[in-house]
Amino acid sequence: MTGNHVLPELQILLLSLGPGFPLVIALGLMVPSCRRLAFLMASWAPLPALLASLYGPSAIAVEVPWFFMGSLIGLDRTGQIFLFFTSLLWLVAGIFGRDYLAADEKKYRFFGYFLFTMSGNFGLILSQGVLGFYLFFSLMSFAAYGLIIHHGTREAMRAGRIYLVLTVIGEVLLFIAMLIVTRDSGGEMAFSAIKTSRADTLLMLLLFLGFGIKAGALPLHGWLPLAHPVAPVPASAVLSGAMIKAGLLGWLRFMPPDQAATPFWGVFFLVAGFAAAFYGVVIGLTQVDAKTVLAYSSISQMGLMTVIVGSGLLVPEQWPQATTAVSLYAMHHGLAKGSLFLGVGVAKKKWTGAKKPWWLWVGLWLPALALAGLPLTSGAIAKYGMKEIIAQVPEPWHGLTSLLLPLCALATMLLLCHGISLIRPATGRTTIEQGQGMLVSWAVNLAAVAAVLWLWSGSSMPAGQTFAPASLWNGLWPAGLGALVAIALGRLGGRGVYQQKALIPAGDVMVVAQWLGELMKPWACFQFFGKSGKGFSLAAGTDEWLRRREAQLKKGEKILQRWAVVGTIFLAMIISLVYLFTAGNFPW
Amino acid sequence: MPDTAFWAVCLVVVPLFFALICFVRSDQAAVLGLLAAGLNALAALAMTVFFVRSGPLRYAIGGWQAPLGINFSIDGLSVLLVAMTAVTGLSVSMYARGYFSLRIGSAGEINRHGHQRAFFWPVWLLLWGALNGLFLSADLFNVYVTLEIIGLSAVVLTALSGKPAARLAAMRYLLVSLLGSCSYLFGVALLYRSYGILDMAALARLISPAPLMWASLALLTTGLLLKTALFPLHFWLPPAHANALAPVSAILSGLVVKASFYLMLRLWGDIFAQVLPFAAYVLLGVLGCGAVLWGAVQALLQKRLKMLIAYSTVAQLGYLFIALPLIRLDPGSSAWEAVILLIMSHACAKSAMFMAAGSIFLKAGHDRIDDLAGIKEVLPISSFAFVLAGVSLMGFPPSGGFVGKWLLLGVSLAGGEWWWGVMLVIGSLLAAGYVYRVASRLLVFKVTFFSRRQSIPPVMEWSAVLLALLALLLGLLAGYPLGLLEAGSPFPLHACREVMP
Amino acid sequence: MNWGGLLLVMILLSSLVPGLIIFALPEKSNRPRTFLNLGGAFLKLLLILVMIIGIYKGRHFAVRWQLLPGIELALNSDPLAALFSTLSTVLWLLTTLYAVGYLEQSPNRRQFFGYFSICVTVTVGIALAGNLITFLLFYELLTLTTYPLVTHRGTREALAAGRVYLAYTLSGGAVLLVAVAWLQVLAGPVDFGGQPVLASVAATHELQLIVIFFMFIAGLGVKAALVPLHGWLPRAMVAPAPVSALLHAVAVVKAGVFGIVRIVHDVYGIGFAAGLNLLLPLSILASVSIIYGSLCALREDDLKKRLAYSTISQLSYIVLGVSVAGPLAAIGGLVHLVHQGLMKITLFFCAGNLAETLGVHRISEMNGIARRMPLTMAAFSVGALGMIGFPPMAGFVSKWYLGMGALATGKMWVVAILAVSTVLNAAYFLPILIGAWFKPQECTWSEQVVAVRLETRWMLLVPPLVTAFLVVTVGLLANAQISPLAWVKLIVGREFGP
Amino acid sequence: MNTLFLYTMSGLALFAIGLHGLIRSSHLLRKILAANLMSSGVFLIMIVGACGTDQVMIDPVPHAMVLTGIVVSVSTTAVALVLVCLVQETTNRALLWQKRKRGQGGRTDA
Repeated sequence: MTGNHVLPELQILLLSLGPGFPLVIALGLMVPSCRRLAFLMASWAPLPALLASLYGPSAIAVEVPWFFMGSLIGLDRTGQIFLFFTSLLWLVAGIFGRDYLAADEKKYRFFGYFLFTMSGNFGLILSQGVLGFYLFFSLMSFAAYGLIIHHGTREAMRAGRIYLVLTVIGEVLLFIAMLIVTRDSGGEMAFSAIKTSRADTLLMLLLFLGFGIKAGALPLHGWLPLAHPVAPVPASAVLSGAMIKAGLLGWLRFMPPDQAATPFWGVFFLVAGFAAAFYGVVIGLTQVDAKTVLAYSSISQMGLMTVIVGSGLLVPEQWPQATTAVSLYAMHHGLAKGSLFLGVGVAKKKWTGAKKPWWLWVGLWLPALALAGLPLTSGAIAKYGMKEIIAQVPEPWHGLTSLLLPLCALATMLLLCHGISLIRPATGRTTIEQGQGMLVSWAVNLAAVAAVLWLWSGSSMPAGQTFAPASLWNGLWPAGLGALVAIALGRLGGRGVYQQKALIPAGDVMVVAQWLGELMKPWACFQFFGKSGKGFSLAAGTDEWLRRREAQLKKGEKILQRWAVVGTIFLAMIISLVYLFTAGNFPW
Repeated sequence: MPDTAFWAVCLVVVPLFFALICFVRSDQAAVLGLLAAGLNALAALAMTVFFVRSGPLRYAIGGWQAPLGINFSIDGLSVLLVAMTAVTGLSVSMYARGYFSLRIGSAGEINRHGHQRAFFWPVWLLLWGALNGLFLSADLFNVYVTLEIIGLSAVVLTALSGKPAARLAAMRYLLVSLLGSCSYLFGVALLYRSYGILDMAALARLISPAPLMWASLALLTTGLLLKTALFPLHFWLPPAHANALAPVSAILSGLVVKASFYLMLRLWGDIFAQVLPFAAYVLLGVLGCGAVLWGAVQALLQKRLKMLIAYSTVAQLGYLFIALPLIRLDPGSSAWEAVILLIMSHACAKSAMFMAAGSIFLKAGHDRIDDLAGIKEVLPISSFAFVLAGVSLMGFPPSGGFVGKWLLLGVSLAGGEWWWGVMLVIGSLLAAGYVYRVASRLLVFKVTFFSRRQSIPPVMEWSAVLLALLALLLGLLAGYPLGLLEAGSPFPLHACREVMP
Repeated sequence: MNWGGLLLVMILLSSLVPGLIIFALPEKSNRPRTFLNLGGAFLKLLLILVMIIGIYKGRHFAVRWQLLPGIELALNSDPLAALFSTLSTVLWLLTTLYAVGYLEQSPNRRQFFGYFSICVTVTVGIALAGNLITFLLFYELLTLTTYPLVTHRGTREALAAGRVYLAYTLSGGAVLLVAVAWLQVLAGPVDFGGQPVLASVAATHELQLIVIFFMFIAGLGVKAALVPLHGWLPRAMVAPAPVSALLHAVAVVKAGVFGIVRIVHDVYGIGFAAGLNLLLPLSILASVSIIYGSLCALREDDLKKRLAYSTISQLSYIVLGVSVAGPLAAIGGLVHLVHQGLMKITLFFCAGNLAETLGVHRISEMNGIARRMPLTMAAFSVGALGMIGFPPMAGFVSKWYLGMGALATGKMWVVAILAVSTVLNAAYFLPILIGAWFKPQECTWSEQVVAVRLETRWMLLVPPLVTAFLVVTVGLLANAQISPLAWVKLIVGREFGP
Repeated sequence: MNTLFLYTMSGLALFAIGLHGLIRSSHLLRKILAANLMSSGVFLIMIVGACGTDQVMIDPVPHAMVLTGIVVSVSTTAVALVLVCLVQETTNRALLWQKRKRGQGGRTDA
């Protein structure tokens, strides 16, 4: 699929159309007159980006000096993978969304923000410059707010507010990180040219936190489980499938290969990754809403990807391979999680009744099993890629990771079973609605999940390897064990465990933050400023003084008018003058 | 034939001559008065032109030589002050013409106001002639005579308004000026006993420190302080200036007070400058600061507009006295220029302010500041004139006040005695205080403003505005008048050019 | 008076003469008045364009007029002057259009427009001032001409605000007067543009120069609304919207900041000021103002007061940029002078629109207002996002350069200040946007303007949209030849040498 | 010499008495009389100054000055008397500072 025989001009057109086309349609949506036409084209907006990704990496990076302090647009290897699955997911979500929200009266607004976010997402993948990346990253983050609070319910507003606070903090951290990076690389902006010194702990911390917020890294993942359930299905599909990957891409872009191996940061990412992976599952199991469970599974999957990045950091010469592995894993997770979310959406929207057609279950279980890494699925390939990278990790960590990986697979399987089981007991009558579009798009996505990773030439897994007994067994036992444990838990807990409110409220860490906020309120730092601007004003001061002294001053004036006083002053004046003239030495 | 001396004599003779005619033909007094004012302005202009061409000049009237004869000494300072008097006098005369025609026309009390108008013009022209005489005269006794004429005519003008308060104020003013003149004469007598001559230029050369000289200077100075109403001796000025008729208070505050200060400037800045110890200047400077603070504070307390403006005169005079030590301190001539600029801009601004206040008084029927809200709707031009005059009193750029203040500040900082400069700045802030008090009342919008039905003739309003504008633009044009100063630096120690008629 | 000098004087006259004529015209003559105003604005813009081309070609225009031997009024056209005068003129043109729409039936427009044009003359005078005394002259005149605009409404609180305004600015002016006089005594008449003159004087009067510097900062700080001296700005918001838009967002406050830039760059010179380590306290003062301004803005419910506090904090960015001694930070500071002007005037225009059309003054009343006035709120959002430093907007460009400058000189705390202030900006701007766009309408508004097609009078709508468009294009095309950033780089290039 | 000295001293005394009278007395007429006394004292000193120590030639200038001085003080007294009548007419008390019965307290002028 690497066809760089394509004419450069066409490539430049496609590349700039990637982020540009959705923007144009979004502006079209704003103008009432051509709103209908724009809406029709809305769901096809990601097409140019998809075509661009299919054309393969462009040799040249397009320099656009006048655009926002000089920015570069180009498509390199990782960019191509990311662009492909992102544009595919956006396309599917777009089509799905058109039917899903057909009845919604605020759909124009939704699609406006949808397109803005899409353009941001494509833009950040395509941009090869620090500033361009930051520009589209902010566009995507802020526009996503519109998607999250679409329904306008109280929880949506709360989730939106938390999301916005974290995004702003993330933006600021990234702003500082970019400043430091640009200074270190002597004013150079292109990714190819920037040097990120691993030794600069502040910079690395800023990068980790800045992109961690988007990628759901542990301390800052709070917004994810809150945002997904409230957002409409297509939005949460895209949110979870494509947008949190932006954080990952950020790490890859901003940490180019560096000879000096810094074990500390490698380990840091590894630990953070595994922590996220297990934490996501543990909290996910206690949730009652399917979409929240899927959100937590995204957190745990992102944790795994962080692990790959960590191992890449540990073994610098392996960095390119690690990048590819992460990109593949991201594609796999994106498509699978996207189809899961769409499946949940289809299940909830079309068949609210207890009885669900059999193919719906297949549609749900296929991506779930892929995520768990069942052999013959995209998950297996992705996991294989990951294992290859992990293999090079220096000794002390190698053993640990190879032990933890299967456990993760098991945990993921457990979480997904729990999640899908939550869909079954949905109450309410069976309403068959039209909206074939949703089915078609979902089906396309499922096909993509199943097939695409196989076709992707880049995957290094030889065909033979897939059927070798060892890898088959490695893939099978975690999934099987996970399923068994899930069934056992289901029997044991019975209805009780799942029905009542989640043991730990969604967005766990946010509750703590909120509580801290309440605590701070009474002595909030600017309490003691009091009424602002009261300050001592000169004019008021003199007024006060005058009013108090008025009587004395008037009397003083009266005294001065008496003739006796005048006489004395008259004489005193003469005497003092003479005294001063003769400077004290009286002649006589 | 006509050269500077001729015009100098005209400046004294024309006002006196027209004063007599106005007295005789009192019904055309206004027309004649204006004619005199015009001629006076022409003469002043001619004199300036000739002065620029031929430089400073001494002229003995009638050929009588120094000891007995009356000499005119025309130098930069006197030409400038005569020009100032001419300009201010012209606009006050135009204002007075409108003022009296309005008063007589409306009230119909032909007797009272007719009487006022009949007496106003002759006495005012007398005062004007005396002023010109004072600025031009070269010896101290001649100055005494002109000073006395000014004092008397000022008293008569103050008493003209006929209100009991005005009469009391006039009486007090007369007694004070009597006391001042007596002490001044005493000083002149002692000076004559010790040196035998009274001519200023000659005195400047002969002066040598002697006890008798010190006593005479002390008496001279105290007399003049009394007449200039410096801070502790200022009690007579506010009632006199506030209760007089509007044009009269403009004349009093603008010009009369300046005459005695001119003499102070001559004595302290010029004749006795070399021998006087600096401590004496500091005393005057301190009294000046007192005047600035006391005047401003009292002005802030006043309820009546004209009293406020009168106290502002006391404060502004304090400014001039602060400049005296700076003149002594300053090697160059910038302090001289600053003082003269301050005198001229204060004369124009204060007269404009009193004229505007007069129109406001006529329109509103009262001058209680707090009830003046919203007069801007009724009298836009006069309120604008008032604010404009206030601006130059405050020493805002580009007014003459600002340039004067700026120069004095420079001199005080250069001389190391920064407190005088800071006092000037504080003074201008306080000035801003009391001008704002009135301006905020004028600028507020209150639709219903009860006002007398008679409309103020435009000549009154426009003369005030033009004078205020002149004060404001004096800063920008400062170069030209002060250039005159260079041409004839006051009493250059080298001999003046003797001219025989 | 060479041809160049004539050009400068013409620039000043092109708004002074219309102002004076407007005073002469009767109150009812709206059409000629508007024509005069707009004509004057276009003429001035044209003349300034000629000046800019001249500067670009390296020519230097100057005119000097000697008042007295010691005092000389001088105008000269250095790039910094061109920057500020262009900003003022462009925004004056827009604000005049806006004011004509805003004061449709209100009384006393003659006085308003008269003082308005004189005020712009004075602001451009400040920009073009060639030496310290001319700057002082125009600086004090600015107080005088802006007072009637602040108290235009004539209501009780307008007068109270005017009084506070006068108290602050007059005392500031007095301190500045003493400082300038003192400096003139020490170093003779100080000219801008040339090589900073103080280096020679430093040896003998080290302490005095330091005291003078802080007197300058105090004097100029009043108008630049540095924290302890900012009390008047929020209270002056009682003035009509066009006044607070042009004056309290651009002309008056910028005059103060422009003065500080002149003092640091042209009078003292960066190297010399750094030598006397004057810049550190200045940057600390600026940082305090940034944080304090934002904190106070958080608590204000009145929209214009919140914008006023945000102006206080944004102005100190410029001072911070100047006080961080480095070319990059200077670029950031100076370019923020233009960007902040554009963004803030957009916000004030929109605030004025809301107040004029719906009588909405408080932020709590603004929920769901975007549905009723989408275009105004769009412009407001562009301005607000720009203020926060959202990438494509102008705000980001200046913050970027400020950050780069701070890092170049190793001042991490400045970067921290920028970060904290960005978060605070977001904290007090985003709730407004969220409320307007996403929340349903809660309180009813009084429809004061019956607008058939557009949401309000076209004259009220066009200026904010134009400035919002400028905010975006200035940010997006920052690297283009003609953008303010390029011009500022020219200035700083000349300032800091190659 | 001592006669000249005697005259000067008497001139000074006259001046002092006049000053005291002007300051202390409250009735206007007394004040005017005191003022005249003062000026005559000054004139006496002037005249004494005229005859120089060498007794040869009397210097005419002081005499001219004294003449002018007398003219001036006469006109001033005339004006003063008219003013006193005016004040008397309006406030029926020839006092600058009205001293009414205790009850009413001093009516402050102007």
